[in-house]
Amino acid sequence: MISYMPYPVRIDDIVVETEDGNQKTFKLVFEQEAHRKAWHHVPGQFAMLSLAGQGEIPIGIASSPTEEGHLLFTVNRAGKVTTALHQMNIGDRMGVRGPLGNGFPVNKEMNGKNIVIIAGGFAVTTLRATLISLLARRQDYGKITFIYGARTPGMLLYRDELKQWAQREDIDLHVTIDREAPGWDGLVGFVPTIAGEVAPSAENSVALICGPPIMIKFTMPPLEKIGWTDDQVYLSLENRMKCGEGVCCHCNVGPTLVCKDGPVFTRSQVKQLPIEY
Amino acid sequence: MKVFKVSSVELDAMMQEWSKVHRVYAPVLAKQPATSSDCAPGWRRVDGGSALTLSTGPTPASVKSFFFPQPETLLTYTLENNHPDKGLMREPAKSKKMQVVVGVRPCDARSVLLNNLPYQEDPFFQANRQRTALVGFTCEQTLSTCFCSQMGGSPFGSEGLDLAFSRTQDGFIVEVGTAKGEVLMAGLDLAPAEESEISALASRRSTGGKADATELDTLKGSELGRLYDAPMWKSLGESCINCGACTFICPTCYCFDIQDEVVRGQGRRIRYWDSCMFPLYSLHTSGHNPRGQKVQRTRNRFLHKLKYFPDRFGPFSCVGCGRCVQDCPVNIDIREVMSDLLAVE
Amino acid sequence: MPTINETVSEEIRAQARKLLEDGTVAAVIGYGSGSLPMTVKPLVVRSPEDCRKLIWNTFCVLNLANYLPATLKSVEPPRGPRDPKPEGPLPKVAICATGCWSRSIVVQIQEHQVARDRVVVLGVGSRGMVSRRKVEALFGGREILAVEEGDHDLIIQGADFSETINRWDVVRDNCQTCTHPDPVLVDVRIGEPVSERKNPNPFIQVDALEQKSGDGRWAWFTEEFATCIRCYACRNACPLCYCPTCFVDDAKPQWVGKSLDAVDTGLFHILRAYHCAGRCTDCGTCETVCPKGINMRMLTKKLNKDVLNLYGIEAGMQPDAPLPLTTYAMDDPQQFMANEPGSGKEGK
Amino acid sequence: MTEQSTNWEPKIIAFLCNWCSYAGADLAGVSRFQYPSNIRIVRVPCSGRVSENMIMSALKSGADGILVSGCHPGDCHYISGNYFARRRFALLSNLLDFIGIEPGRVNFSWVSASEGEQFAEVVQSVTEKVKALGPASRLVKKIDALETALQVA
Repeated sequence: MISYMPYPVRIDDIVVETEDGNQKTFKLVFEQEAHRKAWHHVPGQFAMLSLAGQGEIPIGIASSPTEEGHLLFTVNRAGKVTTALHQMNIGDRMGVRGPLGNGFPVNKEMNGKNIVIIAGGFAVTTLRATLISLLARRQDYGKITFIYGARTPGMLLYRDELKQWAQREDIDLHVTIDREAPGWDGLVGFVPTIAGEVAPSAENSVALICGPPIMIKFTMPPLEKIGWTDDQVYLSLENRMKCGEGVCCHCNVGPTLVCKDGPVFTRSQVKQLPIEY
Repeated sequence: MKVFKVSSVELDAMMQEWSKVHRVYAPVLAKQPATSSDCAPGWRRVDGGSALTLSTGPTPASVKSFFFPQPETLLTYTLENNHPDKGLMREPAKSKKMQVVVGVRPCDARSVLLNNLPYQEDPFFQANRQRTALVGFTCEQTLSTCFCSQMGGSPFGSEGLDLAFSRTQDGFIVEVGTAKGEVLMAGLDLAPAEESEISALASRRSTGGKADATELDTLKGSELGRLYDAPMWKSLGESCINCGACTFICPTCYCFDIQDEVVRGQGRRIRYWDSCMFPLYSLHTSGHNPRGQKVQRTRNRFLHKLKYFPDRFGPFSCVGCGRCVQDCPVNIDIREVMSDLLAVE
Repeated sequence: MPTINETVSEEIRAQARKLLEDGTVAAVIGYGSGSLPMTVKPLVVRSPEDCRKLIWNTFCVLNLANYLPATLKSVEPPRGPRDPKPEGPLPKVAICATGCWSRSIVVQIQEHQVARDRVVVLGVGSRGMVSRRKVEALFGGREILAVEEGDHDLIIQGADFSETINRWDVVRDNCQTCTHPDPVLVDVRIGEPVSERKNPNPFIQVDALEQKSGDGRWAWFTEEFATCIRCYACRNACPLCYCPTCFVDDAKPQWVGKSLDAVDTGLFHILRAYHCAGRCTDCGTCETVCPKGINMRMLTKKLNKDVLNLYGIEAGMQPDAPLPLTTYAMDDPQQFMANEPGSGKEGK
Repeated sequence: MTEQSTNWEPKIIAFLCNWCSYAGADLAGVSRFQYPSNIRIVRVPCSGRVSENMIMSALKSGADGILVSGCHPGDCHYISGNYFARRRFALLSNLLDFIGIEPGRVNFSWVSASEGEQFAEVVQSVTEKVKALGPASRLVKKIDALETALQVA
């Protein structure tokens, strides 16, 4: 049986991620030990954040399963629930229902492969979770390339971690911003351009791409040019959701339910669907 | 299966008996006056004295609301300041009291089985199913808008019914279909039906059967893209006004929305009927709407019933009750939509 | 001899074909035949060949003005949100309109939803449209399989009966009390004009309810709206309801709850009606399309009565005048004020 | 309404325009004019800003009475806001009466910035009216009632 009851959690920490203040990362800890033990997720899954009196919203899980004891969610202030969430304080009670969806195949198709992670803007959250997971079992994967772009340096998420990853030899990290900015000495240029330049050969590789539709659209041609096929590319869709359990029908794209069959699909799966996402 | 003989008088007495121990409901034929709110619109509580009257064709309101109440409280909580449980969700106690819905038609009984497919794992739907007994009446007459046999049902079908009454020359025969049906029949002193009556019903079933369902079944094999891109949707979407009348009167439309309601510090999370006909149904917070156009929403409803649902679960999500055909404000007729779809090259 | 509506149908088809053939309009909004007795399908015709599908009969109950803004948009050349407006005049659309529908078009023009110079009104004088619900009520549970329409009678046929009934008896309430059955905008006249009706009292149903006590009216209100299923057919069928986001869909703040709670349902109907104040032409579409037969028209009719009594305005009758709630007079009545009379400040 | 407890005090939501009635309320306070403490003031820029949605929302949320007050006709800070409001309120007031909301639940008044005493009088009279009517029940949303109805036994 599915349950609509969220696990009660407390906000343990709040980090303002971006310079405009619209992105905050919430660190949540379970109120009850049994719930903490019951929780198992894979990177790429999402959960319903539940605020009593406001409602529920589906948000990608930004923490890796290897970061035990707490959950991280990076939330953009946009609608009714997220606005209320942004006004909450450390110590406040809320709820988490999940984990929901399928997630990236970190222990399946991705095993033993070279991994290319391409992220644009706020969509980096579940890819952060993925990268941390991969690093925890670094020896199981080949080369790891992480490409991440944002509009300005101030709009990059997880800046401290980006610095740490940059130091590591075993990650090929490329962080880019759209236009030259004062104080920025890193890459400048759109994600598709950078991806075309630094992506490894398609052989024995898997790519995970999350970002605005326009970025995904322009990232594919340079990859295809060097031999990538649609089966190697994993995307994460999003649609309005209510139950997250495949019952309420809100997130359907043709016969597919994003919440249950997804949110992670290969690009060839996505191509079979009507454009209703 | 046990089959008994029941006269009209005995039927009334049976309802009386049931209403002493259970909640018994019957359809309202005319516009319903405001009654107690413990009952869905279109149904009334039977508490002795009132005889059952049925019209030809489906009941005015479907049985959907007994299984999928509008609204259903999923969770409750308090938001009172300084309350130790502030914001802590609680599940409301689910009622176990048996409710008996009398006067159900075979189409609606089948709709419960269809809705059960997506709701297999839903605790609320299943709890309601557990405690609801359906007492149905097969249709000796149908309306011109009825098309249950095209959808794989039958006017004489007993599928999904706990007790199925069928008219005979001098009353009814009743088939006891389930354990819940047994419970309702327990303690009643009824004569078994005669062999001739049982075989008469069987022969009606075999002649008025599911023969014409085969043609429509070819839709299930059709390639999605072909149906999706059919030119027919444009004119259909143009005349549709995107109200939710069809979805809300439909026994097999089962979408819901979830929302929090707070009144003076007391809150509840409810689910209530939603319709894919509404723009809000698919609207993203960013403002992007994957089905922002009327035609996309109209198409989604029909393809969900005739393609997406069968792809997932097998049968069509339509029982052919014809309510939408009768009540659509702009006369969008699903039978015409189906024949147009079959003609799509 | 053809009936009046057969002649009208013929004229609509001929005029629609002519307008489409000579390129005056890009589309014609009318009615096609329905799949059940006493039903019709709203139809947008875009080619002269399809004009044969157009019909006119006594069951044309949905206000076609509802389709006008969207159809006008659909005939414009496609362009992106940032593309400049195309040069030259945009294509026109023809629409069949009776008295109340043409008044709705006037309101749409007043509210800048529709450009007058892009609309060709095929004006049809209304002889009153029949309520399917009233006919069905006359026949109890017996199914009606065919209805034949004469000028003054309807022949109702079922599996085992055939009866002739008087047409006017089953005409919708709003048509029976209508005072302006002839269109106020006419570009192409269809059929004969229908003269203004001198009804003794167009607000007879409202008056009757007003006679009841406050408790009686509240009882009426709660009973009438108890069967509402919140399908919003009344809203969506209304040519005046074109807001991109309806107040019921607002989330921040949420004015009205969305489930079947009597208070929320009541608020929806009060506010919906109120939003039509001074704009409603009593076309009766809301009541007609309601799958539960709720008489929400009573609320708009009450508002129409007040607007007429207080401000002397009937919606859609004066294309050049402002709408009643977008204007004011210095000496508007204000007896409803708490400190009136007594404060003595108003007259200054 | 005999059963109501004698210490029941109504809650009245007052939408006061910033330029006249709110200032009038202020003056009433400064000038020590006594008026009942039943009102909860919502300051709005103009009586024309008060929409039917706000009034109905307040009723739904359990307000026993509503008072909307703005500048006297001719004195609107925005020239004509209160004239438009007057038409809308006239229609709303009639419509609410029509569906059986007790007259006196929803009240409208004009109070200028210099009318502290009049403000106190208006609040006094509105409070008395609402007290006479008793607690609001019509169009007041109740969750508990619904809950019991649905949680059948």
